[in-house]
Amino acid sequence: MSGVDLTVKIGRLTLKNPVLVSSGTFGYGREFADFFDINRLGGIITKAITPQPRPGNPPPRTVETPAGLLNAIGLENCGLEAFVREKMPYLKTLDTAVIVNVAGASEQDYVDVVRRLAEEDGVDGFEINISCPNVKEGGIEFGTRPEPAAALVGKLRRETDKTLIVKLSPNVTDPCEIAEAAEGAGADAFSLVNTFRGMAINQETGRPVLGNRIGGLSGPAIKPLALYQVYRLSLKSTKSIIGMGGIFNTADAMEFIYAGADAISVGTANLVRPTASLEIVEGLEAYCAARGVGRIGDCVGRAHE
Amino acid sequence: MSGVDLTVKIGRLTLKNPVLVSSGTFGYGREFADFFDINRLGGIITKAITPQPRPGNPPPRTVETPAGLLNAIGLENCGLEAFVREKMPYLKTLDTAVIVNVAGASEQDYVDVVRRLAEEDGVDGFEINISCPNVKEGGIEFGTRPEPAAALVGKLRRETDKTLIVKLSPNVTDPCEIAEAAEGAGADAFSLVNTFRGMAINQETGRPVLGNRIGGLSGPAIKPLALYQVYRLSLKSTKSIIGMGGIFNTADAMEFIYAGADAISVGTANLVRPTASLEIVEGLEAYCAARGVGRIGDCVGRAHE
Amino acid sequence: MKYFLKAKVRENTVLSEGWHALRIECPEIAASASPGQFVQLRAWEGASPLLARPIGVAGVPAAGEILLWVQRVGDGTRLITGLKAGDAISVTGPLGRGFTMPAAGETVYFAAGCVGAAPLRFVAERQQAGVKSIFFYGAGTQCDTVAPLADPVISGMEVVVTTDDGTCGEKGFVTDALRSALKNKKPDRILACGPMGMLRAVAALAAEAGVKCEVSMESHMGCGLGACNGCVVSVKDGTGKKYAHVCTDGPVFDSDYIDWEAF
Amino acid sequence: MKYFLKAKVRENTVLSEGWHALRIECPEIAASASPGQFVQLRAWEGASPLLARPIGVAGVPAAGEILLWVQRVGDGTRLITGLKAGDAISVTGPLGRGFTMPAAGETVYFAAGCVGAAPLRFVAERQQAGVKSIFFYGAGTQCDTVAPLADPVISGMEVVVTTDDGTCGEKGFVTDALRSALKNKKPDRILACGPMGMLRAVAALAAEAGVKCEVSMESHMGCGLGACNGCVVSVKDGTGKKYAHVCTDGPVFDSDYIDWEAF
Ligand SMILES: Cc1cc2nc3c(=O)[nH]c(=O)nc-3n(C[C@H](O)[C@H](O)[C@H](O)COP(=O)(O)OP(=O)(O)OC[C@H]3O[C@@H](n4cnc5c(N)ncnc54)[C@H](O)[C@@H]3O)c2cc1C
Ligand SMILES: Cc1cc2nc3c(=O)[nH]c(=O)nc-3n(C[C@H](O)[C@H](O)[C@H](O)COP(=O)(O)OP(=O)(O)OC[C@H]3O[C@@H](n4cnc5c(N)ncnc54)[C@H](O)[C@@H]3O)c2cc1C
Ligand SMILES: Cc1cc2nc3c(=O)[nH]c(=O)nc-3n(C[C@H](O)[C@H](O)[C@H](O)COP(=O)(O)O)c2cc1C
Ligand SMILES: Cc1cc2nc3c(=O)[nH]c(=O)nc-3n(C[C@H](O)[C@H](O)[C@H](O)COP(=O)(O)O)c2cc1C
Ligand code: FES
Ligand code: FES
Repeated sequence: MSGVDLTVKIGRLTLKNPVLVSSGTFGYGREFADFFDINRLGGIITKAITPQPRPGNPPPRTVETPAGLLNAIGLENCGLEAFVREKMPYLKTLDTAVIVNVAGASEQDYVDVVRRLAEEDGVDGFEINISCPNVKEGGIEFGTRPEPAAALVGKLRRETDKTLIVKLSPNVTDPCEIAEAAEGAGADAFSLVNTFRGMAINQETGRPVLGNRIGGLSGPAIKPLALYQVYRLSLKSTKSIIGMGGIFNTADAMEFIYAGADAISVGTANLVRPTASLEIVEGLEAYCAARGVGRIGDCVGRAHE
Repeated sequence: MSGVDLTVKIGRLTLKNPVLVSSGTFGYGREFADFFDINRLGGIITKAITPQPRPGNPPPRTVETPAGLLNAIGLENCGLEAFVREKMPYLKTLDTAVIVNVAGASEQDYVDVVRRLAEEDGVDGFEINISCPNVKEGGIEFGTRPEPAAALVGKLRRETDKTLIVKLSPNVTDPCEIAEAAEGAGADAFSLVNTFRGMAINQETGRPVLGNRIGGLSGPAIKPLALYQVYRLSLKSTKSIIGMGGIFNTADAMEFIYAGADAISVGTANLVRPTASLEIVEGLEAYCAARGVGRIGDCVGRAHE
Repeated sequence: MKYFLKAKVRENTVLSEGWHALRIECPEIAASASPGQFVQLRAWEGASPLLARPIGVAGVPAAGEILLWVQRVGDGTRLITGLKAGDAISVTGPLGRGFTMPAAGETVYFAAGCVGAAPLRFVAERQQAGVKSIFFYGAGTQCDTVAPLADPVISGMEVVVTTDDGTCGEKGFVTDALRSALKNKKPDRILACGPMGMLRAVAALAAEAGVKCEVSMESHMGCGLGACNGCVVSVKDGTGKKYAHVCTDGPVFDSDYIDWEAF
Repeated sequence: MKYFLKAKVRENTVLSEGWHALRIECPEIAASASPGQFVQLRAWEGASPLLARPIGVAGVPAAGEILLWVQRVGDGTRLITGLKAGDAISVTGPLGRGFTMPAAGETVYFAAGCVGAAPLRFVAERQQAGVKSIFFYGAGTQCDTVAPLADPVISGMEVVVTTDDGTCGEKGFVTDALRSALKNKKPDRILACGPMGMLRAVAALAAEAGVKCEVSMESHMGCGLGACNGCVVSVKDGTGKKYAHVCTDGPVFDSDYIDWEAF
């Protein structure tokens, strides 16, 4: 191999490389197994899990916008028990970090999921989704003010020694305030950004296109906005950061790493090219090798210099 | 003509049609006079004026992102006196609404500009820019919390009977809170959105591309986000709304009108096609005529139904 | 097994205004695709359009290649129909659940609207001897009937054509023709693909006649892989399930599983 | 007067790898453009690339048309160089302030780096009789010298070529050749266009030799009209002005007005 050290630490976890795949865009991993060996990834982040199954929002659930994708899936998922029964057996066979994205309508919902999975072998960490813009019960009230965020994270911290990643919303004046509160309550790491609230209107009928009216914007359109949020948080927080938002290729990934992300996560790009994340794993290695970078970690935060 | 009534009211002003051009993208009007008769527009909004001249930020000041433009101009302008001396004479010859965008580092700065221009014949209204993301002194502290916004607007209200439009920042948890405060203090109308804070990083050097490091994103990329902000404000506020953000053609303009904008403003599109705004004036008329809409005002807010 | 391939266009023929037949070289997909399945196509760089476009497989005209019928409606299909022989195209597939293949001795009615003929053509191509079938085909006007009527597979069958304006075949909807036929003889199954309004009408006819019916549904597709939950349609079943994924549960569904009132 | 026109490509010729000569039909602009001015081009729909691309006018080869030399470096220039005769292109112009035209009896040195030869070619095309001029041209390697050397206007002058690798003309930089020439004879003016590093070096040579020098600057262009304040370069003048607009104050500036240390 090239001899480049791609390993990174995210909270209590060491990833073999900094490339993750984002919640809601990679299913439970198996959906992509035909296309490449997903053990090549640094890790995978599952679709959000809630205690009970959720049917999700009425269609249409997605609409394309310039260089972006609006979605209002509404946290459709099979629920905690079905997840353990149907998805965990496969996840346990993986030789890559498995991070479960957790969502809920109440503190208790989050606690239920984390408690149940805390002792599961195949789960390496949790991404606490307090930033879903698409459902009233999507935890967004925990994501917009510091106090509820801290209270929630504190409760979850008591449930598990596994890595707790708090996923931040960009739809607030200052995500760093939420991060600071969560850090104080025991968060190990942060991931950002979740989608930006947006909408599209049918120009003939004048009505919202999405069944849910409002959705969250992802994809290349939001990359500059996401980069700024990562840059800003990394100025203030010493915790690990997983950067995401519009990462489609190696150059995009490096932008986030330079902005201060310890790891990056590929979302919408998985829908466009199923092998996008693997291409970035290989691309980062080639990027470092070509420039004599021995450790990808040395690039983190260079934009701050 | 087609018999479509395109007039709209914005605060105390009646515009001949709902198409404005956005601050910072249309200079002081004259720059576009070679291309079309700018009196065809509903109005023009000038580049930000500050009491003293400002040189602006170091270059590079712009960089393209997917379907977007990041800028960090830094409120470069010739200052209040030069504006009155050099720009007002031309603006006075216009037969369309002239709205002056006002920025500053302190309440006094805003007061100075509004007071000086309050009695000027050629000025029909003010757009109070409390949302420039690109300079520390860009008024953003007035745009992120309700109290300073209300205090500032209150002071300005005492200076003028002309229409006071408050330009809102989308970089906050809830622009409606700021709007509510400003409304209470006497604002006649709101315009939104200003740009979204963002950045780009050079993938070779790892350094920010913009001279100012951070900039504001405009263009088609932000259209879904801007639409949502307009939709949300129009649910809560009874004041006139000028919608903007990524409007490039008639269909985009109609989306904002359906979302709840009484008028719309064309920004980045002016840089791409100097005649974009005129095309939209003509396009709105044709849109209404083709669908038997007698008054464009009847379309406002249809997305809420 | 699903594949994500950089494939090559072998041939792109205009069958009628805006209706193209593309033959694409992708041996793995050609070898495993079954009628009713689809592929996701992307033939451009950059971010617009962002997502790949779903297109049904219309046949396997020669070893190693698939046939697609693509109608130009927006940017994605404009770029796809603009390809030339030799151009590269990414193809993900085969995806989804296809039609139940008619068994020997069965009678099947195909109900196709416009380019919805594509996946049904593939059923016909694979159809074994001893199946009796009628191909009901509806379009707006004559020019949209050129492609299917000139096709060797379709024209080898009994075909009933309707057009909205009467410029080809009977004037009326494909469901009018189907309704008359159902009065004469009930098939073992109706297989339908076309615009939503037509599918709903076909489903209603089938229910009325008590004939099994399968419909190929469309929706805004994200991943095409069952990973993003973006592509749902409303369904009704005993278990209270509300939505099904077009990309993996479908695109072909039993017509009585679809909640037609939700559309 | 500035125009925004839907113009037509008359001819697109590849002069060398990635270096195209486009002749564009736009009578209004052809009639009024002066050497050193530029146009903003857009030859695509949709949002990527978003902005129009600035390209200097390289000449007016025939009544009603302008000549452009475009080097392919990214998406915008790829789309522009991909145009065919008859294709539509939006052109805004003529824009900016051009070069001071040499007067009869004056001696002028042109210093061009790569495709920076374009606007200088236009100066040469318009040059009146009785001007003595030498065209210093520098490029990386031989293939980038094909276009200017084959050009009738440029090849009609005294030309000194340098290449970084010595595959054509002298090995070295254009400034090496210019330095030697300045030792022999000081011209009335140097007119320069090319990469930033070269311009800086030319400006230093000119200052040292006490020769007037004009440089054509580049920057990320927004409107091209003086309306957005996006295109500034750092300048130094007595009044404390810090920035000038490339699109309206330039693109051509006196070289001692530019604050070279800011780059
Ligand atoms: C499973 C499946 C199989 C398909 N098979 C075929 C096929 O074999 N041949 C074929 O030509 N088309 C087929 N389609 C439809 C095709 O995917 C769409 O026409 C295409 O995605 C439109 O993309 P565009 O960029 O050209 O248009 P867009 O710019 O996305 O849209 C242009 C117009 O088309 C409408 N439109 C967009 N997507 C769809 C859609 N899924 N269905 C109906 N209207 C749409 C839009 O509302 C808009 O008015 C299939 C769709 C699905 C889901
Ligand atoms: C006043 C003026 C006159 C010009 N005249 C000509 C001309 O006659 N012929 C010609 O071929 N080019 C000319 N240029 C340069 C031309 O505008 C750029 O090469 C072009 O805009 C790049 O666009 P793109 O989309 O192809 O590349 P992008 O995708 O925008 O960029 C590709 C690469 O080129 C670099 N680049 C982008 N813009 C510039 C720039 N302005 N200068 C240098 N590098 C850049 C980028 O950093 C990137 O590395 C001129 C520029 C200006 C400002
Ligand atoms: C279809 C879709 C579904 C998503 N579902 C979830 C989810 O369940 N939980 C979550 O935290 N984020 C979810 N997200 C957000 C992504 O994980 C990611 O934060 C966001 O899309 C930005 O990254 P991108 O631009 O690379 O897609 C979803 C995004 C998309 C596009
Ligand atoms: C180059 C540039 C300069 C701008 N300058 C100002 C300004 O001086 N004052 C202001 O309130 N907004 C300014 N804006 C913001 C625009 O007025 C507008 O709010 C924003 O660009 C969103 O609209 P758009 O996407 O149509 O451009 C500027 C935007 C751009 C692109
Ligand atoms: S398109 Fe992603 S789940 Fe169906
Ligand atoms: S490009 Fe807009 S001011 Fe120069």
